[in-house]
Amino acid sequence: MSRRLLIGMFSDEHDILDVTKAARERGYRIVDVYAPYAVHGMDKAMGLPPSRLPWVCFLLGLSGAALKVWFEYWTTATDWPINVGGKPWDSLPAFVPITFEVMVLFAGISTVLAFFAVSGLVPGRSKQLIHPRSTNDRFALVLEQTDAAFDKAAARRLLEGHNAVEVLERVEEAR
Amino acid sequence: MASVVGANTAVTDPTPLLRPPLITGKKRLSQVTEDICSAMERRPGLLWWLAFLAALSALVLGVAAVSYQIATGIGTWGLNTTVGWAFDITNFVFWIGIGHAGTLISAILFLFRQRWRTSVNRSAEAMTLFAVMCAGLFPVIHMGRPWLAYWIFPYPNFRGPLWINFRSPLAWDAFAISTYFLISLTFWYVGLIPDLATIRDRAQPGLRKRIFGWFSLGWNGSYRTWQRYEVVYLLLAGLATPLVVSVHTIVSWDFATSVIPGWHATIFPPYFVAGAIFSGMAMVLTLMIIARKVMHLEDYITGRHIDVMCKLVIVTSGIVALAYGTEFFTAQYSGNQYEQFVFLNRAMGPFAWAYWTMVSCNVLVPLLLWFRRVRANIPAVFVISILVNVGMWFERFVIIVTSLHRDYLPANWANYSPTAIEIATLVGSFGLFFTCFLIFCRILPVIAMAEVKGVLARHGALAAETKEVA
Amino acid sequence: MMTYWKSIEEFEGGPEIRARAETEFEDTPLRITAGPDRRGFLKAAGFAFAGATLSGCRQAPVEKAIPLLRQVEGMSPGRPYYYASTCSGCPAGCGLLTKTRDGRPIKLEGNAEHPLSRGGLCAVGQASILSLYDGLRLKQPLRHGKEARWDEVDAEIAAQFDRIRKEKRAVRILTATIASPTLNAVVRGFVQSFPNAQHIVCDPQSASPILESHQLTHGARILPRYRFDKAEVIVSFDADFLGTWISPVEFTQSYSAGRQPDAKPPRMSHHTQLESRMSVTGSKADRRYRLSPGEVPQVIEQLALRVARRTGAAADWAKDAPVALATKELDELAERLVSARGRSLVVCGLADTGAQVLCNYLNHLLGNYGTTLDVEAPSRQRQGDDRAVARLLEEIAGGKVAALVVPGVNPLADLPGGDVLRRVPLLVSLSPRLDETASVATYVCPDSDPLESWGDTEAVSGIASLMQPAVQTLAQTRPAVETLARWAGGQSAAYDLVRTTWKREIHPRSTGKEDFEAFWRKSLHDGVAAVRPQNTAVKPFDVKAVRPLTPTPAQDLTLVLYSKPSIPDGRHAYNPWLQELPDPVSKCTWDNYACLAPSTAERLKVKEGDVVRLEAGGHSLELPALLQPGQHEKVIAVALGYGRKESARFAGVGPGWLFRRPSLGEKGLVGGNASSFLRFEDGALRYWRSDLRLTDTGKLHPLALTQNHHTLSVPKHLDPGGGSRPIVQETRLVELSNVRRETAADKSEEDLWPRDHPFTGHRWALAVDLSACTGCSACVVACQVENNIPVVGKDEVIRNREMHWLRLDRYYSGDPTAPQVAHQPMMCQQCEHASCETVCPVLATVHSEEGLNQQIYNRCVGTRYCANNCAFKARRFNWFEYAREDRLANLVLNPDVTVRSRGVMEKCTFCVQRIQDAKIEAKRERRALRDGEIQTACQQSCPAQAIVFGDWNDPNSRLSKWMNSLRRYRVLEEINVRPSVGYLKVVRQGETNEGGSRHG
Amino acid sequence: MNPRITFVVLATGLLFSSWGLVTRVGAFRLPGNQQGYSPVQPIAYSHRLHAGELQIDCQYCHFNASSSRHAGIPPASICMNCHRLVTTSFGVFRAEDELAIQENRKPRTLISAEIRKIYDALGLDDERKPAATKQPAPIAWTRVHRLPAFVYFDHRAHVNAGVVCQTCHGPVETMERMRQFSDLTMGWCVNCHREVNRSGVEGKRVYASVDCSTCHF
Repeated sequence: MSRRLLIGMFSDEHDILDVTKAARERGYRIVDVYAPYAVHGMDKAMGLPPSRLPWVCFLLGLSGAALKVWFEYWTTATDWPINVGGKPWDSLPAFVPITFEVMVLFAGISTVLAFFAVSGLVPGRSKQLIHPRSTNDRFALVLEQTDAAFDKAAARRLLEGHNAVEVLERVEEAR
Repeated sequence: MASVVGANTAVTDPTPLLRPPLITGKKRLSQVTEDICSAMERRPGLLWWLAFLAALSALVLGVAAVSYQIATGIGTWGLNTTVGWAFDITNFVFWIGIGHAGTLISAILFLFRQRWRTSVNRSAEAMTLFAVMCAGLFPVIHMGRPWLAYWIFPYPNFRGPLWINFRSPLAWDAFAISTYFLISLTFWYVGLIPDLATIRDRAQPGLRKRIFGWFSLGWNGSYRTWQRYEVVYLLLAGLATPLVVSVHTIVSWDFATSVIPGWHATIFPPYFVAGAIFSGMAMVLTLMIIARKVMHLEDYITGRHIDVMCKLVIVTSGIVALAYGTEFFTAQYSGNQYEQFVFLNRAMGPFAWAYWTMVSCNVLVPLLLWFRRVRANIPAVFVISILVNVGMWFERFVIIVTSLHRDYLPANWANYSPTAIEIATLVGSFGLFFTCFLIFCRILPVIAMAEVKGVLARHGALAAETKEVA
Repeated sequence: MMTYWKSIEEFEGGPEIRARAETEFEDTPLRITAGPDRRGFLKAAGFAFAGATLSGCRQAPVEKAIPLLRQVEGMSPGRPYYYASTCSGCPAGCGLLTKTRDGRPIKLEGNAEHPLSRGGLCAVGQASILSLYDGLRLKQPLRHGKEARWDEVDAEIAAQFDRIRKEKRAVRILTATIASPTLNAVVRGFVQSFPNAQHIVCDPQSASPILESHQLTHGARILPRYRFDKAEVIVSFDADFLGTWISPVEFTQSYSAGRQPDAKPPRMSHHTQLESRMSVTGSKADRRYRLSPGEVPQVIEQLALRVARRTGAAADWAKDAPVALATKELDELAERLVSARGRSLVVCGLADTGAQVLCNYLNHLLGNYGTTLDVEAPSRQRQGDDRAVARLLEEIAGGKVAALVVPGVNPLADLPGGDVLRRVPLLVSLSPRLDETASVATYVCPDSDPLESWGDTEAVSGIASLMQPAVQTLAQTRPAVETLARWAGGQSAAYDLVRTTWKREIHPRSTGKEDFEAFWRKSLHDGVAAVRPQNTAVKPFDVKAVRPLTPTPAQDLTLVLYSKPSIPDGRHAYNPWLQELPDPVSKCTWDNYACLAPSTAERLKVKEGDVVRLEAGGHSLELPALLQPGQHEKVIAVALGYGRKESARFAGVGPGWLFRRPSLGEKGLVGGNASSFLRFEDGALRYWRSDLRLTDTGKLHPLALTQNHHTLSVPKHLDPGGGSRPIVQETRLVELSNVRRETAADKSEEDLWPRDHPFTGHRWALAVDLSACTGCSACVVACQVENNIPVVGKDEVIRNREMHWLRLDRYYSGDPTAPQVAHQPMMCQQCEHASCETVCPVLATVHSEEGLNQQIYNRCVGTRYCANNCAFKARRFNWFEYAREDRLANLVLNPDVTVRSRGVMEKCTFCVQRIQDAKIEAKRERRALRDGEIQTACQQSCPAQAIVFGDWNDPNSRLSKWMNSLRRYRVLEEINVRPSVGYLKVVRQGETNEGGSRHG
Repeated sequence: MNPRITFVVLATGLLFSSWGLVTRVGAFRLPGNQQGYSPVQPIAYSHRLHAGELQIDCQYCHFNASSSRHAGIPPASICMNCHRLVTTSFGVFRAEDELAIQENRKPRTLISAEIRKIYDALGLDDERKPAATKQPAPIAWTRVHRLPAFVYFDHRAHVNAGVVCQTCHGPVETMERMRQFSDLTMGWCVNCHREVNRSGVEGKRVYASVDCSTCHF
């Protein structure tokens, strides 16, 4: 199945914010917004739900820390207990620094990997650009022409009313 | 309130800004891309080549020294039974300290929403990476048998299995440094992805485009991705902030957990963290002042940036000075003759010259920055920043060498003087650092374009005017 | 643990054993032909590196294992065997046990059953094993410096001797003191085979004036045996009897026996030392006065006068005169001596017959002959006759000597004017090495090493001991007894010669009733036999010999030539262990130097390391200056035995790298030879002279000192409290009885941690009696031999990288011109809460269940963190690959101890290899370990018996008793690392409690 | 190429290789581990024959094992205790006997090529008398069991504790040619020490320390 898209190109973040807000209020289905930088407030404008990545970060960090504490205790006191400087077997205070480091490592790396996974960011992958300048200085609002009821002219008016630099129409082939 | 210093454009600001703009010059978004990318796309200038050649020769010298040392033995350094560490660990702590400022700028200032960081965070992060590389080198090459360095990681083995000593601060170091490097690298790379995409999209088809294409992971500016990106960036900043504190705390524990007078001190963690930021800020200043000149980025790294960083230098210098005084006071107040002696010996013993170099560079010289005129004088700031780095190197040297060279038993007392091999290794680490940094300047955007663009829209000189249709 | 071994005779026995011995080292069981075993350690290290990447190619090189061809009954490969023998490092004749493993001697230990040394063995004795494996030892005879065969050389020499006999020309044989009955008999036979021959005895450290003075006072040329154990008051004039004088191990042992502060009641001899320089003996003295050699005779005279008055003897032979020692001090000294009549001892080391006669007179007045001086069974440890030596040199200069045979001495380097030896038409040296004399000799007929040959000695009349070989001769050398016997017309092997002598001379004096065979076997087993002393014709004291002395005018500077305990004479100059052994007092290695008192140096504007030119009597010598606290202001002291040809070999010692500095001086030798400053005067070899001129050359020569800082108190401007550090603690004899009983056992050790590591089995610990320790450094070399510790060379010592696991810290305290000295053996303290262990990331140093701080070399990656965090700096790091590929010298390596490779940390392990061996052996014999069964190498060698090792968990062990001593403390107790080494406080004699229990 | 196909191919490859790694991890050897090493020896000596069939006690030849750290390779003179008489295998011996009876003569002494090597080493002639022309030379065996120079293994401790030879050396009595049975890694040593502390040796309680200095000094 293919999708028919209506794309409005903008050159200013205020315009794209406004137009996105307006498009959502009018019930257009917003496929995506493309921007050269993270425009503040756009998630609200698009109505995106908050990301769940912090959970990944928290849980993996926690499990990393737990794993490390267990490992340190196991190696030092259980697997091969060795008297080091007369220190007690469970030298818990001494285990804290590495536990912390491993927690940060687990949390950080796993969050980024999760981010790559959910966003489909893979080395060498080339995604279609919405516009050659969309990573430079152009903002794009992509609306889906949902059905026959879609009033293309109205939509175009909306986009142009917000200083669209350009309005494009594109058919996206089924994947 | 900071004033505009060193700006090359008179500002006519239509919107009543509370603060002067962060980016001077009337930049549009495309111009940002153009300014930053073109610096990379042009052929390098004579100045760059000269700097690169100098850095590369230093690196070659260092590689030669390290190769000779590994082939022949640690005896090629000036160390001895009494002074078991000197240049090696001094360099290690010094470079780690340098690295910390990068993380401070990119992560901590991000959390504090300090938007001025956008112009400098990319290169500060790069600085962190290269400094951590230099730092990580020293614990490895300082070993008697560096080819067995991997033994300090616990891995399954056929020895029983025999694990490692998790109580050793050196084992903590190994974990701290590798975590720090990996997290810094990740943080830096995640920040780079949008810019890599921008360059990819500018580049002509060819190898360059393919390489940037590979590394940009198919970034296309989708806002759904941007949203997650923002979250990830915030999380990483949140993780990196305690990390940077923990890393230097752990480094300070190398000394603080020991029994050697002059090392055995509870003040070390905050003292070291402050010192790290102090030296790192000075290094950022040094690098920024060079980079803005060489890469013509005066509009992005403005006088205001320099001013702000100078103030940070003043604050951290004050903390460090307080630590020096506290150390001295506690030692004399302690009634412990070994402690008392170590500090008097620092100030009046054979290494007094190093101690007073440290005090002058770290406490006295930064006092000049209290004067606005000094802060506005770029060459003066440059010189001060270098002096602070010298002073901070000597701080580590003083802590390590003066504590060791005269400890408990007078029969053990010894002196230390470096050999040419050690000096060449130090020079080599600077060579490695600057070689990496200069290459970075040429192949990657030194300024985070996506972030600057974001700031530009609200805080740029043209904030109002950009509404014009291009 | 010790097995005395008797079947060494089998080496002399059947042909098949001989055949085996030809390939001595090829036959060693489990020897590896692919390369030296211990040296494989480095390869293993390298292999681990390569292995990390090349785990695919894993076939190690093929090793061969070559067993013995024939089984030797009772001999197991891999087991150590101990052969009783006698040390030949000097004529003192201490008892030895030669430890051999798989056919090679690897260590010399003191023989505890020897009545003179009682288990002690000095540094020189310990180190002399290296002589056997010296690659530069002559391998065959030389004719005019070119290699020759024995049969040729023998034939030619015999022919020349025959001609000399016919022509009745003069033959002289110049030897060092010969305490050996066999060698004496052989030399006698040699001399008798000529119509005109003489045997002349020459000692580099001569005691000729003592012998001569006894000729005058007792009518016999004897050296009394000094009994320091029986003396309660000891007065020593310039005699370094704990360091180098006559028989240091015996004297240290007996001195120590007379100073037992823990005995009930405490025994503590009072020792006054009057000397010009700071000697080891002076460092132990209760009272020490500085006298220049010129001042000594007058002081003895005045002391004798005072003692004579107090004992009611005639006192009119001399007048009272002011001397260098204050009247009050003299009176006090006289009083102290008189109060201990018959229990005192006056010794004098000065080469001055007049002074020696007065010294004899003092001992006579005090009734010491027969109690503390034994002339019935006198010492034979010094027999040199300086008068005869001087005459010989004149004869040679006059061209009257046709042939000179020199076994065991090096007159060219040791004697003033020794150069005339070049004029002897037939000069035959029996030196095992190419020393100065050997290199100008017509023939060199190298003597075998003592470990390769049979021999004997009777160091003190009545104490005869045997030397037995532990190995076949490694090269074509021949024992001197055999060589001399052959030239006198005999053909006997050394073994037969020794046996014959013992049958003829020793066995008849035996007190037992056993036949010779049993006596021989027992003596061979024990190494020593007590027999009746030879008759000595001692007459009663002849008072007529006592004459007043003519005062010598005061001089500005006096040159004193002395011997160092580490290199007592030039014979040991080849020995790298001794060259690198720090002098017990100056802590200097690899050099001799001009010792100056600090005030003299200031006056002459000389700093340490400045090269000064010493000129006297037309000779000059350039040496670096060393500032020696406690030295007389007008004395410059220089050690003899340096600047020897044999030290040229050390050009390559130590690691070779870019910035290395040489171990040798400008002339390519270690130090400078000062023997040309010696002179014969009044029939004695004078070790001092007053016509010295000293000039600064402006050159610098860095000295390799192992200890740079001298005192326990830190520089004044750096220590506002002015306190000194309680590292060496002292107590006074009077305090010992007053102290409230409080021992370590009473103090409960508070602990924040759970008691996770109780020592339930053994708990090894060591205790050191600082009061007994003299600083002689025997333990340092013993440790070095036992634990395969490398020699690093002068440059590395300058860089403060000496490798000795056990070092002797020397501290001065009090008045800098006349300081008190304390010696502190410092080794790994095996702390219970070891700060080194906590910081090692790879678990290369951890604690054992028996309280040992283990160091695992193969696990060490070399971060040096442990050494930095060691409060005692007892750890040593392999900065370079110190071990060298020297296949011969490496045969001395202890196969039970790993040779450490570059980049790893090492340290004292309490000789854990001995602990393990004893434990396994006890298990094998199904018994418990006995206290004292395990002796660490340092403990074994200590002549003062200042070190005790044992089980702290055993309340009855000797160690536990020491640990419970009132004097016991632990160094740096306040940092709570809980060392397992306890020190017993230095006990000072003292009327007042000056300075308290700490160093002032 | 279609990225999905690439992914499938890569994932399958990864799966296979990790499976291989997991299953073959037992076969993985560190450098220096010579388990199974069985070099050709200068004399084709058979432990199977001597220790297995003839049931000669191990310590008859390796008599040092209980008294020294090295078990030792027996000197050639030990071989001669039997081989002074036993000059060849039993079969050859008997065949010659039978032939001699048939031919009505005294049996000749037949010497096997391998046993002659012992005589050669000792410099003996076929009558086992010293031969003037022969120079005695010890037999250079190829060493099978090797430990690094920093490891101190003591046979005394183990033999006297009752550990049978086969525990470490394996079924030597079945080996025609000597083979390294165990891997001789540190883990192997340590695990045995731990094991015997729990279970004892031959029903006897023992204590085998796992302190570093038990083996390293």
